[in-house]
Amino acid sequence: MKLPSDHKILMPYLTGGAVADWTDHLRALVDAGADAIEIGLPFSDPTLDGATIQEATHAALTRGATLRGILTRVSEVAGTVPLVASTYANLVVRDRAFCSNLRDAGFDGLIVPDLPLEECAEFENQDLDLVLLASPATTDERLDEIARRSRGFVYAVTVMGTTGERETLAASAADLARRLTTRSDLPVLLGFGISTPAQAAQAAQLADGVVIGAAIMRRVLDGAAPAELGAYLRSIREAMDEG
Amino acid sequence: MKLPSDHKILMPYLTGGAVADWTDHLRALVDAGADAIEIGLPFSDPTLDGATIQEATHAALTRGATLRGILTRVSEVAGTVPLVASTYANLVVRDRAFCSNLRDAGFDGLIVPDLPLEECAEFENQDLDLVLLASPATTDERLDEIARRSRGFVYAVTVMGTTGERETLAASAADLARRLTTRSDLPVLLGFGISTPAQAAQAAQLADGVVIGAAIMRRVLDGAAPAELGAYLRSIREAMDEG
Amino acid sequence: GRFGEYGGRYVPESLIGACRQVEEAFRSAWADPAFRNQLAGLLATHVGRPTPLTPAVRLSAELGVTLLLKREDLTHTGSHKINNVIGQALLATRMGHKRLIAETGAGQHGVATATAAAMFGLSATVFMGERDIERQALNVFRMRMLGAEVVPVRTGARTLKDATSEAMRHWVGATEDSYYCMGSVLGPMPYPWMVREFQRVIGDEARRQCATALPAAVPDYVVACVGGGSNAAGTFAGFVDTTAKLVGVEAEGGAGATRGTLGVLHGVRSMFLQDDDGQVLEAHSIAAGLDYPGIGPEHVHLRDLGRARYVTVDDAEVVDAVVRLARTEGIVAALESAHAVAWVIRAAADGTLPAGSTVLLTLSGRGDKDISALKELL
Amino acid sequence: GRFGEYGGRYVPESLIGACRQVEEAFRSAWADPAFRNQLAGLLATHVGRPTPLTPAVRLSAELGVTLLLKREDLTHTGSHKINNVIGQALLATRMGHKRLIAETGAGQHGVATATAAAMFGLSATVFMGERDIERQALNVFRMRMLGAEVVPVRTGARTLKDATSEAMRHWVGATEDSYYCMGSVLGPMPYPWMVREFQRVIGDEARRQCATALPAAVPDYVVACVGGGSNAAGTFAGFVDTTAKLVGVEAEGGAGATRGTLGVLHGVRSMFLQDDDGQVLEAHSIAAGLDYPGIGPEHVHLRDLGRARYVTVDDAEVVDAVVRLARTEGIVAALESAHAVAWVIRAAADGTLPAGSTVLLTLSGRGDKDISALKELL
Repeated sequence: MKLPSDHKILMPYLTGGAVADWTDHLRALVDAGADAIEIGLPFSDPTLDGATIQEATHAALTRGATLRGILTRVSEVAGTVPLVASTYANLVVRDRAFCSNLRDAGFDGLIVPDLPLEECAEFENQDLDLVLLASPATTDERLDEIARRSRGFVYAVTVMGTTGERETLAASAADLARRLTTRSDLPVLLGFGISTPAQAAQAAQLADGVVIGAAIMRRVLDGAAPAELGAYLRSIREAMDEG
Repeated sequence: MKLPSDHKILMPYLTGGAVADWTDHLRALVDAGADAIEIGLPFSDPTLDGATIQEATHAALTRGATLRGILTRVSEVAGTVPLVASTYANLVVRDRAFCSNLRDAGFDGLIVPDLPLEECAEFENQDLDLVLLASPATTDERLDEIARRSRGFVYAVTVMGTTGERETLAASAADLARRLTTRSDLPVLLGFGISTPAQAAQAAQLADGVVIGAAIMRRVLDGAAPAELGAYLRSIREAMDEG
Repeated sequence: GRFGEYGGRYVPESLIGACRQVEEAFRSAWADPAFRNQLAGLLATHVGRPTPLTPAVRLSAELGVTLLLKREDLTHTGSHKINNVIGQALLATRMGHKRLIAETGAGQHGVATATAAAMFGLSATVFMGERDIERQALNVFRMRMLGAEVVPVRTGARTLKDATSEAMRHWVGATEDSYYCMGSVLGPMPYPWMVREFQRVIGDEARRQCATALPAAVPDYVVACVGGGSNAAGTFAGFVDTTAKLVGVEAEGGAGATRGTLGVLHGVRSMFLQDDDGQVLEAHSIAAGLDYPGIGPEHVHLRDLGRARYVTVDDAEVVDAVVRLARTEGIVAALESAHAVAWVIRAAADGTLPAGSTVLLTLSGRGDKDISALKELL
Repeated sequence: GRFGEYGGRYVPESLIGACRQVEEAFRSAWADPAFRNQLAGLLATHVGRPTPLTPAVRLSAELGVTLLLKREDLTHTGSHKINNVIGQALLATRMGHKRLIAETGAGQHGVATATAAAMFGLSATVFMGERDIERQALNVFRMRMLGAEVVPVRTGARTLKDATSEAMRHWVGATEDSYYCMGSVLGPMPYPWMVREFQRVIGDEARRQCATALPAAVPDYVVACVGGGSNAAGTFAGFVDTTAKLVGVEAEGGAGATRGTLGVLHGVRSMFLQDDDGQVLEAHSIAAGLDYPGIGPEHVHLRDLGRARYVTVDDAEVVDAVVRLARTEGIVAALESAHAVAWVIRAAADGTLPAGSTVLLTLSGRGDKDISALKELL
């Protein structure tokens, strides 16, 4: 996938199907300056997600969201910015056509948090970029391997924990970002726990960009209109661009 | 004790203290032709008694009947016919003065159903006649010993069971009576399960007399007046005397 | 048929023959290597014997003594009761009986009896006070699931003492085909002796295990809880000829040895809680298995001889002991067994148990049955 | 790290290091005779191993087969779960951890974990679905009495699957000082392999015991119930290199091997009950311990190899089996274990088990925990 190299990358996250008008939210995020969108494909047992994205996932499944339905909606909005699917290994492993279906719907990349280096070989070299994740506990040796094998970008998980908003940017973020940016030719995006413009600006200094997930979904679940969500993302965008 | 030898012996039973006017019942029984009276001294755990005498015992203890109180009442009525105490081994074993206290109150004999041959030695040769019991399962050899060591009379338990009214006189009664009367110089009284005049007459044919317990106490517990109880015993007396 | 001046056979003449038959059958069986082997085999394959000797490492360190636990809680059905019941059921089978009669309080002996009856294809009739039936509905259901008939007893306080009386009454009329399976070292001879012999497997095993586990081979103290006293009797039997000090721990409200006076109940001359008029009192203990107003005659004899001592602990100490043992050793003991633990904790604290003492404690049963009660209490 | 194409380590990058450390520590410990001896000692002194092999004489006669029961119900805490937990707690101690994290459904693994934590002086945090907490209040109390913290899980259906997810989430943030103590042959490598190794003591003992108990030394059939499948895995491990036919019995409503499809859950690639969209379903079984929608990866591999077969029984057959075993053998089995019994009863009746077959059946746990439920059902 093609991510901009002239400015810090902002990748907001949306859970597919969590609310009825989620593609309106998606468009609003693009309009507000998103460089790419991460779209969560709901899975019944989201073991790396904190309370907010669990709730969004549960809402989506309760609303009857299906992979097929989400792909159809995605195909209607694809083409403006890169789209990255994120989901759990179960959906990927059980269906040989999974990646090609995603590509056909307009996705450019795929994030699978429970598909580490050891298990990802069979899903590499697809038309879809398989984005690998790194964590603060990842050894340098593994970081080398992750940097080498990831496609599109590297997702740097800032904390030893699940997704979700946190008061401050984890101290571990800086160390991981430093270790990773020196190793990777791909952009390094920091995610997990980034919710305020200040945190986003701080994180953007450390790496090539940020992912904002729970903070977005908290607002969506609380009923934020697309315009409202766009305003929030714009505040992040501005803080990052100001540095 | 002196029991009559010119007619069949009738020994009714009363639980001491089961009702307030129990000594009135006792006098009525004497007046109605009792040759001796068995007086139950209540014990908390009457393991050889059926439902009726258990109930009478419970009633006596609930009313606050005590050994001392019963002995006092007995001493007021003693002297007309022989009085035989019956109770359980616990009361006898725990109190060295037990037998002499009973004798002083006017008792002539003592029945302790859970004090068999093996255990009775220490309570023999008192001023009080220790009456031994025999049962249908007792071997001939034991019957010899029981006949030899019992005092006053021998209590022949007609059934393998507890005290209480029964429809018919147990078949085992005849065999036991036969085996016992041929061995004993003392009177043999049949007890357990005898309640109707016909049963009493039948039993009296087999031995030297009968004990009537539960049938009496059923009437007492049901509120029979002394006169009513006397009338019942008289019907027994008459049936026995007619043979 | 005596332990000193205690014991005996204070039963109605109607039961003399049956008691004699049991005694003769037991004497013959106990002298018969085939019976002993068969019983030992069943205890191994069906009960889980030998039970382990568990060093209570963390609690020992806290108390400053070496505490070894004889784990009767790990037997099939969860308490030492099964040792005795399997022995008696095997004896009943040898005698040609088709039915077991038993009394039960909280239901442990009843469940054990129902279990043994199922194993041997016998029927079982268990007498249980109506009040206990209400309080222990799950054990009643368990007995019935095992195929036993549970007969409610509605006399007296409708608890264990009354159930025992009613079971004996029933036996009087059923000696032909039924075997009375007494649950503790109580009742007429040969029961107190026979039950002790069936339970001595606890003490014999522990003796051998201590010989390996302790440098001195024999512990300084041997401690067990005492209701009727069967687990203690079985344990003490293994150590009575050693230098070990024997301690039986009674419940404050069911302390036959400590608070009882001479009497006769359910066929045996021993010590019983009774009032001044000789009426036997109800026992009251948090532990249903200690809720009996008397104690086995051999215990009174051992006390009189000075060979064993008997002490009491109160309900609050017992609950504390359950929690402390759970937290330090991961063992939830039966409330009965926790009496012994409570005494060791107290005795270690007040110096009655000198620092460094070695203590064998029989953990007679597991606490699963008490969890609801503890939940109310804690 | 694979059983054929199943197994693996499908965990977030954050847990890779912790999983590797567990694997390295386990490999080193398992190769260390001192660790093996210490574990064997603890299993003997604290768990009650070896557990007996009980010939089910009366039921065998009725069924026309020779049925031997491996009695894991007689272990401390009442099920095979303790074998694994003691092993993992010892490993955690060796690794220097101070805390155990565990998931639990009905509470059996939670109680076992709390027990082991108390033994080793570790703290324990047990995740349990809020719905299970309500249904299993006594086990919750028991864990707390043993000193464990029980954390209610309010996500999803609020049962075992959700508790497992939440425990893994918690572990992500606590890998420094905490050890994840998985309860079955599930989860990322090394867990399915390690838990099987800790449970193989069942099979190894049974193999030796069968050599004595059976003329042919090896049974014709080896049968065990399967939820995640740890008791079956441990049992099969002892017989996989013999001629014995291996049979895993699943609950009709929790049949991962029989009804599942390929997937990944909680770190492992195996078979899971899921809908057409790949959403994992809730399992439904009368036996809480089989209430998991997946099965251990080794079982799927054994099935694919044709070395083991997996069958199902329904709830009604299970209840009948509990009663039948109770009436004939005096053993009240856990509902989980009764699945295996139910299959043997059915298979003997319909000829699947030829007359005269010898059958080893692992009775994984005791039914005490199920008595209330059975009382409602019967």
